[in-house]
Amino acid sequence: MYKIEAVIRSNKLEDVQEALEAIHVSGLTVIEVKGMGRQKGVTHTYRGSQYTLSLTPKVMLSLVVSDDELEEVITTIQQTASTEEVGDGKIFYWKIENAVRIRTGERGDSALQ
Amino acid sequence: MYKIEAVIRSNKLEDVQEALEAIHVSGLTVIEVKGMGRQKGVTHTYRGSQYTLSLTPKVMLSLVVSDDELEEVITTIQQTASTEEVGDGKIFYWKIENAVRIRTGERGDSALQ
Amino acid sequence: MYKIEAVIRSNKLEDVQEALEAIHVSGLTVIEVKGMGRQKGVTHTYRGSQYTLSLTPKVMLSLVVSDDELEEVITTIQQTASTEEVGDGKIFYWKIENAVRIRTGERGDSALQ
Amino acid sequence: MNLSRIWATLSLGALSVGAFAADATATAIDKADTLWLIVASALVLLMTPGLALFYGGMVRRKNVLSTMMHSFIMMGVVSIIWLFLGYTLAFGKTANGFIGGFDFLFGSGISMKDAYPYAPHTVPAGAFMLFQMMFAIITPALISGAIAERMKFSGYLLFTTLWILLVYVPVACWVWNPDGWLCKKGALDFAGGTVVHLASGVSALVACIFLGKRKALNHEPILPNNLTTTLLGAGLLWVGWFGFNAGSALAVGDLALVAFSTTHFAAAAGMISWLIFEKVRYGKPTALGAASGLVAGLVGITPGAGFVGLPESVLIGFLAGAVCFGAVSLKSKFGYDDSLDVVGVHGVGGLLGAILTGVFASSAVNPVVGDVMKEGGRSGLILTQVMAVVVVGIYAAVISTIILFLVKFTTGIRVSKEEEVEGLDLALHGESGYNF
Amino acid sequence: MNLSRIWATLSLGALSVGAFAADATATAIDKADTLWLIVASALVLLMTPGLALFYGGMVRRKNVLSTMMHSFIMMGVVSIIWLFLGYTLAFGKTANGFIGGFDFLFGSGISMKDAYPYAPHTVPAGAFMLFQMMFAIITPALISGAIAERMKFSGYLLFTTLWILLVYVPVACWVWNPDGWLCKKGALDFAGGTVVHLASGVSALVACIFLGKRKALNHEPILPNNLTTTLLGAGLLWVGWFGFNAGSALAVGDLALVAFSTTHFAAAAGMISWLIFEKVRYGKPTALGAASGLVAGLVGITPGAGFVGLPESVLIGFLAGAVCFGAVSLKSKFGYDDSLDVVGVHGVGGLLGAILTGVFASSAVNPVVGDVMKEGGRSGLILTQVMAVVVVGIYAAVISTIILFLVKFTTGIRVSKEEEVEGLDLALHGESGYNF
Amino acid sequence: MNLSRIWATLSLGALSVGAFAADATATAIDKADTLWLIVASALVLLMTPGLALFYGGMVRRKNVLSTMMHSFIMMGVVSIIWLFLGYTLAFGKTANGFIGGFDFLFGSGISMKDAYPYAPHTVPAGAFMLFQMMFAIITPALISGAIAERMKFSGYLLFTTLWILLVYVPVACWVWNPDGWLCKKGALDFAGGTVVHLASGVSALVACIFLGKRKALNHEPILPNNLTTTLLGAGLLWVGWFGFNAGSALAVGDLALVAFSTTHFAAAAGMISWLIFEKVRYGKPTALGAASGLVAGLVGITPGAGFVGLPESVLIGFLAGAVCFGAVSLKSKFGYDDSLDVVGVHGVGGLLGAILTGVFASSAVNPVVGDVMKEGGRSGLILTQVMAVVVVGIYAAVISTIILFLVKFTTGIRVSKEEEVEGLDLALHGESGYNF
Ligand SMILES: Nc1ncnc2c1ncn2[C@@H]1O[C@H](COP(=O)(O)OP(=O)(O)O)[C@@H](O)[C@H]1O
Ligand SMILES: Nc1ncnc2c1ncn2[C@@H]1O[C@H](COP(=O)(O)OP(=O)(O)O)[C@@H](O)[C@H]1O
Ligand SMILES: Nc1ncnc2c1ncn2[C@@H]1O[C@H](COP(=O)(O)OP(=O)(O)O)[C@@H](O)[C@H]1O
Repeated sequence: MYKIEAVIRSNKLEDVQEALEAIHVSGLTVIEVKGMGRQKGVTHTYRGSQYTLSLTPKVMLSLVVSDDELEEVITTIQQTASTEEVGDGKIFYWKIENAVRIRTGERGDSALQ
Repeated sequence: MYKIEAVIRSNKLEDVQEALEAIHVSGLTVIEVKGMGRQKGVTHTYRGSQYTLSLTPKVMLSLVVSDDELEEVITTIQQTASTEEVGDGKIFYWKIENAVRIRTGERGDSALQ
Repeated sequence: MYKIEAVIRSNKLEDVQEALEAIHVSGLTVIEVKGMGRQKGVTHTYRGSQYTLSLTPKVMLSLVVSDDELEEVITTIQQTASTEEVGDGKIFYWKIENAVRIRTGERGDSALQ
Repeated sequence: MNLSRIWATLSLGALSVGAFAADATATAIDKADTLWLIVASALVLLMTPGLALFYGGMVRRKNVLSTMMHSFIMMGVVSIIWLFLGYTLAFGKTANGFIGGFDFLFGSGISMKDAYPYAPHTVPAGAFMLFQMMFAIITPALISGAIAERMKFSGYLLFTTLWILLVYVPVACWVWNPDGWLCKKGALDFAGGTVVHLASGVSALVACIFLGKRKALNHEPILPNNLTTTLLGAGLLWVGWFGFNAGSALAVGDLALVAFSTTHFAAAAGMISWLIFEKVRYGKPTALGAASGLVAGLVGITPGAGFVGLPESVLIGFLAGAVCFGAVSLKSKFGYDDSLDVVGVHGVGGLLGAILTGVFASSAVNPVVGDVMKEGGRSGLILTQVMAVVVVGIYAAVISTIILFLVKFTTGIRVSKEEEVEGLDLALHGESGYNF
Repeated sequence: MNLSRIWATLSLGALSVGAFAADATATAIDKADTLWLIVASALVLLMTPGLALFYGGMVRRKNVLSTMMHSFIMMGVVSIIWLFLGYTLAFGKTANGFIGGFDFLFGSGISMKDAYPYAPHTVPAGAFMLFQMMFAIITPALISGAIAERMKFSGYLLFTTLWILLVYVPVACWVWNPDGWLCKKGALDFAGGTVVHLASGVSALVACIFLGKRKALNHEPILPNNLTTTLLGAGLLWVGWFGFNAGSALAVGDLALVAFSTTHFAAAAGMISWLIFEKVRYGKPTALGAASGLVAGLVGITPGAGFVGLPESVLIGFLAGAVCFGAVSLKSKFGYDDSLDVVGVHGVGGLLGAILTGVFASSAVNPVVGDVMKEGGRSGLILTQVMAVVVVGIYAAVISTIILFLVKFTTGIRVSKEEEVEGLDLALHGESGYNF
Repeated sequence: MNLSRIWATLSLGALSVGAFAADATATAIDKADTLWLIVASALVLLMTPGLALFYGGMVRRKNVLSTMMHSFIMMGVVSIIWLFLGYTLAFGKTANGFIGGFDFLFGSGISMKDAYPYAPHTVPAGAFMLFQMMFAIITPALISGAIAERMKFSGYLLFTTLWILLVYVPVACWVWNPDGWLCKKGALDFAGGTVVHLASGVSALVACIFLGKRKALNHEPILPNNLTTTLLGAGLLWVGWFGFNAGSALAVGDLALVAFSTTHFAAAAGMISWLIFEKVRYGKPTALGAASGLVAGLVGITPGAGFVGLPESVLIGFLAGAVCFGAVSLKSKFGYDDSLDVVGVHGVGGLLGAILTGVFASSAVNPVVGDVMKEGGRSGLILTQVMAVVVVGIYAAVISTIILFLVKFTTGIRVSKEEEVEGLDLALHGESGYNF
């Protein structure tokens, strides 16, 4: 079982969601975040001054998948979210110990379905 | 040392917090998230149209516990947060390497107390 | 490759960001969270009543670094974010499997640069 | 309250002071007075969106729209009821002093050129009807604060429709119809301390007890979603209240100016007093306290706005701020869940104001006061004020209870537990206030 | 529309009714009337920030400021154009009835003491110029709702500048200049159903088709960022509309009162009607529906505000709410992207209102109606109304199209795809509405 | 400024033009004028909540309520001070022209029927007192923008209380009391360029230097929390300013219309000018720029509103927009932390407006200008204007400094570092603006 955390552009969320649904990913959690990276920030004009905010709004997807789904999910996210411009974001993933479905208490891969 | 991430219903937050305090969980971080899963989304009416938003507001608890607390914490969350309706959420957990208390710099289980 | 999650005081964000840039951390994701711990919450007055909210606004930094950066990054965050008052927050870290740069699809340490 | 006398005094008084246009005879229409009533009507209408904001900012995010709807929808529903039925029942010729006749049924017979036939006004009847309508709109909206965050929208519509016809309209007839029985008793109520604030405050108490507490109360913190909205609402209420109170003089002149001034100073004093008590009691003066205090001051001065002097208005405002603060603080002791403190502010403030009007009303300010004190003197006046308050209070409480039962067994009155948890905005209206 | 006749009637009528000051001769300046126009001008100006809020709340968070700017900037740009050029072209002496002369060029010759020279007003010409200016400000701002979330700011400035001079000013001349050709035909338009709402609604249709759809449409949910803002805007629009419609009587008197009343009742009925149809069609009455319905009612009554009776105004408001609700619901069928439903509300509402004015106008309410029906009777009046609507509609459509082409090939008209995705606030104005 | 002369001219002038009611003798109360002052007072009061929103939107989220409280609390505190003490010290009979006597102490002797005794007004003294009070309320609130986000609430209360009594009231006496020494010198200030904007702007400069910079300045971005609130505030300020400037004519007539018009056109031009310079300098015209520019235009026209022609008002507005934009942009060069640019907008705008009034005032617009130029001509007038500005500026600066020291050593003046970091809303008021 793997946890995937993907930071993507906010406006790619709909596309990625659709692409994931197409490969039958059943669950997903979305977090609004701000990212700093190579992409340069947005400039705000405020009366006499201009501020460049180093942090850009992004969306983080957090999802847990079974071992055999991992590669497909990562590739799907990567390909759908890419615009080939700086600031597309990153995907991180790692093995986790287990998942529990709160409703039923069941654990393991079946908790994900 | 384990990291637990639990996605629960927003309105269960108070109850879960209380239940965790009752078993002496000393720290906890809460994140507002939106979740997609089996639960069907909310329908918004907007003049001539209706949109069903696939994402439902949820709350994610992120907490790190020592190895021996793990099971009790998971059970507590699962039982308190369950309504037995679709959309109750999931708990994920995995082993982590270490924790540091910023105030003092101390590491290990004692950083959690 | 390590994932670091640091919960810090909101008003320390700028300082920590600068300190991390100074040691050439190239990327970083920031999440607004609320934390419960030893620090006592804020009291809100609302007409005839007073509520003490157990949750205090905090900022969570989420960043992935290569193995050899780990210690320097942790020390930097810990030292910059510390005020030596209760409520400074925690740093958690764990080994992760891999990182993918969405723009290019490349993986491994080079995806982080 | 004895508006007929006030009006007579006003127009006659104008002759004697000589400061104002001397060509006004008792029933001649005056353009400046007419314009004032037009403008005042617009100002009073503005109070309803103001109230929507005032209340809307105080509820939780998930209920902000449903709360604002409670006020906005009154601008629709009550207006139509008023035109077709309410106005005639309140201000039509009344034989018994309890309910008006049908002379203005469906809006017929309301002249846009000539004055209201049963009182010596200097404004066209149409202007009077409009001005009175704005009061009828905001009064049930005031009640909505008590039942916010848990009442069914259909139930609210049924409740307010019946309430306007069975509570507001009769009480307005008693007090403001020149032949109303309370009007003839010589009770003083310049701009609606009894009709508007007391009636709504008492009904609010009954309604929130009937509905029961919000599930979240005493369980999770219930914090206002947007206090900037509440402050804006309070600002609009203050400005609109000039129309409410000074407009109730129904003419441009010294009484309008007195009412404008007393309104202003009572609001100012109410704000300061609430903040002082809050600072002493809880350690910090709050923005919501400032907003609440100014509204308390405005409520408190409403019945006496055209009867008391300026220094007295400061005192009334100050007392209203203090007493309403106390009432609101004691709420939890009594155990009812009056979401936005309609009882503590409008009920208690209206009651206090009506009685203080008896205490401070001065014939130097308004000759009518001399008239009503001719028989019983000061203590007689105070007794009359108490009597009016008690009668209206009991009537409003009884009828509201009956209506609430009726609503309960027809449309239903309270949302389901799930709807309450989800929030009324999504559950009842399919929207959320903010999509940030 | 035949304001010259209305005005004549008004001032003469005032003599006959006797209810109002009898010393008014046809062209004497009246202080109460002047004051009413001052106050009404302030009220109409308030509508533009009201519109900014109404529209601003409905777009997505990232476009809230750019949308509000569309309204605010008109208070700057149109005011200056109006003073220097627009007013004279609309209300200067016109030989042919199509465009005014240069007698008031650069604001010269507009007296602050004497009346507008070409009509028997009782207010100084300066007051008339100001009041008319407030209409000119809000009209192009209405259009902005159709092109929200994707138009270049420079393109918008060029478009509105040309539109005011080439569409609004000529149409205002035809309809409101006492020698305008449509004015002489005897078409009725009390406060701008044709000039304001129809002209802007039709131009909005053309503009949103010309611009094309927003990228996000039918792809991701487009939800209003802040409906409390929209409700506040609707509340301010309602209050300001009293100035718009009742102010159009240009005097304090029965017509102002009629217009005030019909405006109010139509808004009330429009709100209720929209909510009923929404409830039936989608299951839930929404807060946005309440706001939209009341605006529809206000739009619908605008042309007839001073010509119809009170019960008729309820009917007009009800029909406007229903028909505009229908029009908005059908929008997706036609496939144009009118972001905030300017076509469905202002275009359709203005059209409907103009025709219903023909149907319900009554000489009992306003003697002018008798005059215009002398020749062709009721059906003749309705035909005239249809004719006016068709002519203005076609003219606005044609000229708007030409202007849009011109804008496209000079400043450019639509933001880039990246700017649309980023949001116009940051892309065009370097700001974001909220930094919470 | 020479209001006594203006008033005389007004009422006499009315006789000569003949356009207005000819039965007005110098001291007869006029109902339309009285009504205008009532309405104008309500409009000016509306500016204070408007300012609360304008300022409140610009600070960071954590200080929104404390900033709004700075304005709201003035509606309480200043009102009471004004009634009991301020009014008599400003407008009581003055022997020396520096400070008024005690004839109106505790509100006594202010008639609601007869005019202010020392000037030929056509409105009751009570109306004049109320109208003047609204100016006294907003003036210290203007200062609060400079010290936002770091001043103690208790310190603010003490500061403003002393400031009203020691700065505002004397300056108002000099300039607006018919026997004030500056009034007699013949300086022109129609609606408060010197008394309101310059005095508050200079005091704001002193106060923000005294307080020191916000910790966050130059360290982290300080972005406005809600610009839709700021825009709404700017809209309300525009509308309210009609009452402020046109109300200062104290009568319905040509001067009120001139002031209404010049106010409007200056606001329009100020908005456009600020946006042009912003576009040129920073590449993007902003919504905050539009709001700031319109306020700059309003400030700039205030002293000259009833003295200059319409085209001149456009020029004044344009210059005010440009110069204030420049002043605000240069702020960082001077190193003081004027949080919301009170100095750059009100100080500089008030100064500029006062001098431009000297340059553009025209006896064709207002005969008073002929009077004051009789001796020294145009250059004499300009010198008088400069003198008035310098005297008031120095006086305000000196007394404000003394008050600030006093505050520092009693209540304390600045919040602790922790409170500043936490935000003043929670630290001082125990609330947060938004709980979304
Ligand atoms: N090392 C990292 N740890 C966590 N998040 C990162 C890291 N590097 C980048 N990010 C996230 O990814 C986003 C995009 O990164 P950026 O360097 O701007 O573009 P790209 O990935 O295309 O090179 C950042 O805004 C940040 O949220
Ligand atoms: N695989 C997953 N990875 C991450 N989060 C998930 C996953 N599956 C579900 N979730 C989260 O759990 C929430 C509840 O899941 P859902 O399938 O609706 O109900 P249930 O868990 O009761 O079957 C979702 O809204 C989502 O936030
Ligand atoms: N076990 C934990 N798991 C997750 N987050 C924690 C944990 N303990 C503390 N935190 C986070 O760290 C913050 C600071 O912790 P607190 O106990 O108040 O202070 P300190 O770390 O200085 O002792 C909390 O508000 C919470 O967000």
